[in-house]
Amino acid sequence: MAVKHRAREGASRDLLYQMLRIRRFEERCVELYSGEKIRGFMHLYIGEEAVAAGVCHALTPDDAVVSTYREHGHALVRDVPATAIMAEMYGKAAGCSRGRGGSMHIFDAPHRFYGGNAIVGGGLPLAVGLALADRFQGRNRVTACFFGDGAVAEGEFHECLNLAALWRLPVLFACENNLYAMGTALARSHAETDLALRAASYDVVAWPVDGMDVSAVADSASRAAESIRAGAGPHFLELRTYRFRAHSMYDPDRYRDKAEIEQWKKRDPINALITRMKAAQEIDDDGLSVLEKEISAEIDKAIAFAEQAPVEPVEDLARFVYSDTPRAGGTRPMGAVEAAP
Amino acid sequence: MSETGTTYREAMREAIREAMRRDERVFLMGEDVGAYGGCFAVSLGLLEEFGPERVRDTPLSESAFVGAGIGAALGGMRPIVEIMTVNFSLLALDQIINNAATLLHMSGGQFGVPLVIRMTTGAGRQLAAQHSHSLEGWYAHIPGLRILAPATLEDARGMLWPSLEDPDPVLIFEHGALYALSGVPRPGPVDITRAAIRRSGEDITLIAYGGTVGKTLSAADALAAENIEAEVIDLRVLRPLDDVTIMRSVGRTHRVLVVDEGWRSGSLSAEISSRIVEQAFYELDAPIGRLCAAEVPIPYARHLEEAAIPQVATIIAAAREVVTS
Amino acid sequence: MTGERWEFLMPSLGADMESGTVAEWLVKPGDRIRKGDCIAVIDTDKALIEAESFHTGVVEALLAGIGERLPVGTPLAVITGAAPAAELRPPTRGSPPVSPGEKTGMERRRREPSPAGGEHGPSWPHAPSPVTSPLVRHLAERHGMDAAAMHGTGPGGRVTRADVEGIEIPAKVKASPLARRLALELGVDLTGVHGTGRTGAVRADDVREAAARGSGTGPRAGTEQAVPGRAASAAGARTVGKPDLGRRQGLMRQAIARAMSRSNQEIPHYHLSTTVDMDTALAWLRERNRDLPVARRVLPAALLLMATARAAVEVPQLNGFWLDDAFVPGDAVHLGVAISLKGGGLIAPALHDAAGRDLGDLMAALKDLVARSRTGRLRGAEMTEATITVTNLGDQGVEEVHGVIHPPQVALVGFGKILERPWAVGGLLGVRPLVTVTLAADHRATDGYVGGRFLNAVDRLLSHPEEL
Amino acid sequence: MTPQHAQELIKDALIQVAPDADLTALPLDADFRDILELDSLDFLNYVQTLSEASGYRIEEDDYPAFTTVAGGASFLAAHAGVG
Repeated sequence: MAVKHRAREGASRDLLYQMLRIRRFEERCVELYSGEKIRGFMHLYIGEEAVAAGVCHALTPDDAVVSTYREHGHALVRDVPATAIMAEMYGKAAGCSRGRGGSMHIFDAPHRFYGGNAIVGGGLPLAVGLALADRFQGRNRVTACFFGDGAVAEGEFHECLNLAALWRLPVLFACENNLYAMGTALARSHAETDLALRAASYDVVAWPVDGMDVSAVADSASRAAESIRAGAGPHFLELRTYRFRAHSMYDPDRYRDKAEIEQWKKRDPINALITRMKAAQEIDDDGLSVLEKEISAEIDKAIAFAEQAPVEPVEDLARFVYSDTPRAGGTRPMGAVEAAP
Repeated sequence: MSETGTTYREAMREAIREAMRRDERVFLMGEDVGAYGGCFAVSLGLLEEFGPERVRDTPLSESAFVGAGIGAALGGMRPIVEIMTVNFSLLALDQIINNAATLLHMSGGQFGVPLVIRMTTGAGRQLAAQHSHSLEGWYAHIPGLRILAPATLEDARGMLWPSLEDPDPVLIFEHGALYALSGVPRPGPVDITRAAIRRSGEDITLIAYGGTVGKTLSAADALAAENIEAEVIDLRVLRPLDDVTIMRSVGRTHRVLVVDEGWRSGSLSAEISSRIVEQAFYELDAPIGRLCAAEVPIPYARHLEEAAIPQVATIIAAAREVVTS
Repeated sequence: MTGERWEFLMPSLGADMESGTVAEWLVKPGDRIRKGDCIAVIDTDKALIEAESFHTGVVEALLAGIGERLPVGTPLAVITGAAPAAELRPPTRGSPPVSPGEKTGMERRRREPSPAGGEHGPSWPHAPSPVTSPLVRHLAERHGMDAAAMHGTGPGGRVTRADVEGIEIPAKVKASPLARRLALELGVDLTGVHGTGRTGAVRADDVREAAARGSGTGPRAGTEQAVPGRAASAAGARTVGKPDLGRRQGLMRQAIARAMSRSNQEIPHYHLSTTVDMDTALAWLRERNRDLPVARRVLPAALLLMATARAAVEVPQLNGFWLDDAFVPGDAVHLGVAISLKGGGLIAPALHDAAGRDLGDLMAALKDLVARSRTGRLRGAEMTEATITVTNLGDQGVEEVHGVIHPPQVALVGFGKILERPWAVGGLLGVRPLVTVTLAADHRATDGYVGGRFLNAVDRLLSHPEEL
Repeated sequence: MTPQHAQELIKDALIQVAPDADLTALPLDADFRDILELDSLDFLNYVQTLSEASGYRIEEDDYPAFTTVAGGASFLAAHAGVG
């Protein structure tokens, strides 16, 4: 779908389309959560849409994405079907993770989407390993790894940046710096708040980007991806953004000043792009309404799908703890050496 | 491997070498596995044979390189990750438990993790509290992992390949005191599913694994001199436990002693005892005995360390007590 | 855009939220609101959270007052279709002007039972101790005792039936599990066996030795708490206020007590059990009952009786009597049906020729037998002619019955409660209705192989209910 | 049928199977099978009596509603004809 739009309307329209999809999808999620259709932890991306839309704009279908628990946006832009995502949030068997993951654990093998990881920083080593596998197998692909400013405080971040840089692995580290690790402001947990500078200390090419400007994000991500594909090793983008909603549905948002939120909302990446496109006469109200309708129909379809989808039978509770494929018996005689296949 | 015999260390090395020759997706990664030749010299010479890409030295970043092993497995490789010792694996617990053990399930069956992690475990070498843990029982608590404890030359040689063929993560715990074990391994297939009966007897079942198997066999020989014929089970696979072999043996002997170098509280020995009570209660003719490590951090001084972990003499005494109780 | 009407419901703001309180209204009736505007502050106990509207429109009414604790999903306000966007103005903050009339509406809603039940629900006049079963509570009342004040000997200090009835549980012989099992199988009385364990515990070899010497004081079942035996002690106590029936029951108890004592002394019991998947049987029964008049509905209990009767035809060695050191087979399957009497006591009259009846007939006979048992109108032959007895304690919640054989019969079949349990079918774990079937049989007449065949037959018959 | 009427029918039916019970002390929303010590045969008799008295055929699938006085009364009020 993304590709279709790009071909038809050009990059701006596609970026707008993707950001609006995320926004509208999540707005409906809030409603569904309030109505108890969706449960568990649910973290919304509203306000940060430019990051997912812009970074993924630079990726090809062969590239991999490793994400966090705030991953609806990444999954949608990477073309994981909205039906499968919604069904997953409903806990249904038709969900992309068969109802075992929920909002925080969207996985999708066909689109090389290696999951929402609910451990802060937990996805970074996976991205390094995926890139290592690509290196071993001679494939020129990028692994994009999303994580927040909170992850930069984790030891795994530092271990992984060093390892990726040491081995010159094709990883795009996309740090979504929304200024708060849950409720802890960046300056309250980091002595050095210039995150790009800290990444650069590992000999990783790194720079900060205005994460509220989708064109700037797309542009930086494209440059980074191109450089990674050319063999320049890992890159780090500090995408300075802001979430308009609370950390999760449980969060009373006591730690942020309302005025600060309002200030950031004036920089809403979707409004900003619409204003720019209207000025350039790339879109008008009718065009917008067409987009909105298309998106609304997609979400309606996803919800209808999730509503009617069957649940996983309890009989299958214990499936997928171990693989269903039969275990090899290991019956080859010791020391029998054969040529590698 | 020489014609006349081999060591546990050489058997393990041979297994890695064979796997790497057989399957180009296999590579070895860990701290000092390359230039140094492995902390316990298991990978000595492999760097020269396979080169630095496939015998890959890592920084001291357990979480990153264990996680990278998981990622590489997701990406189609068959990594062997060596963690120098079990104590260092604690720095990678997040990756092992939150990722390796859960990804298949969380992804609804989409992403298996065909990864092998090897590490040294156990006490007995005067390495003091931080290098003498037996934490394999902890890992055996985690659904999604397969936990192996090779105690013999055959298993050291034969368990790696089926582990690499396993579509799910396998942790192999090599007891540090076993590396110098030598002898001529018996040929034959090796599975990673069943416990093995290393000695038959009808008076008591002694259950052991890893570093305590040899001691337990010695104890069984001594007990035979007292007319107590002990059956010795080598668990081999700590998760999933082979209940069938255990219960059958208990059905024959009606008495059990579990020997475990881990601490008693909340241990693998506790799990085994519970299962026997659940599944073979009416076979029991005596309370189940357990011989575990003393509940202290393992001390350095030789006599203290010896007193802290199961020894041949204490196994004999504990078995005698079960038989006469 | 007019005409649409939405209810603004108490939102769920976290998986553990079941109810909330409106802490503050941010709008008042007549306010125009946009989708996404916050219209109320909800106190979730954990935090105050602003709740937003999912619709654009006008606030028609506020239904909930400040401080009202309401379950998730309760309507809090009514919003009607939106006016043109140009007319929208932001909501004003301030206290909600809830009129008395609206409050009345609120209170009416509150009186409806809340989904969680609980605090406002009516309470049982004798507030029970939470760990006491209703049965025990009632027994205690009859005995004039306060169960809540008693010291319980059950798990977790629970007051058990035995505590109320003052039954003494026999002191236990210290013996290993294997020794206990062997004693049962070999008919050795553990109380007479010298234990060689370090603390004097009887071990398997001690039992074998005792059996070889024949020094056991006589066969004795290891099931001291067999159900009929316990019920016997309850009999007298539970006949208060009914002297006639009570006297009759008292006599009946004496008879049963004699029979049970004799059984325990004479019969070397062996016990077998199996678990039967009742899924097919219950589904079949449900279908069958759907087409029948209510009066002819068949209970699962009747199906269990039928399966037992047919199994007894297949394995006749269990259907009959042990007389003068020999087994005498029954002329037909006269099923002794253990029936608990209202007010206490237990009786096991015969349901004649159970195997020769069809299911509907058997159900009718069962109803008749139970009714007559409970009104004391049994016939003499029914009291003596049972060839095998069935005790079904499922209705009392018992999961497994280890009964004592009614001599001179040689077998007693027990059914527990049909419970939903995890059960593997075709390699997959499912939840199925399961029943535990037990067999207590006389080792003089048969051995475990015969008993096993019998239980297998019961299992098979229950799997093919249409053939019953 | 009004809930009050239905409740009377239910109590009449209960008295048939538990003649000694003091129904005035019976909580309306508690499972009376435990309190009155009714077995499955008693319950079937109760259902039979109630079906006949109310003119509404109570199905086995409906049984859960009929384990409490209040549940049975509201069920009958909703399903049984005017009586």
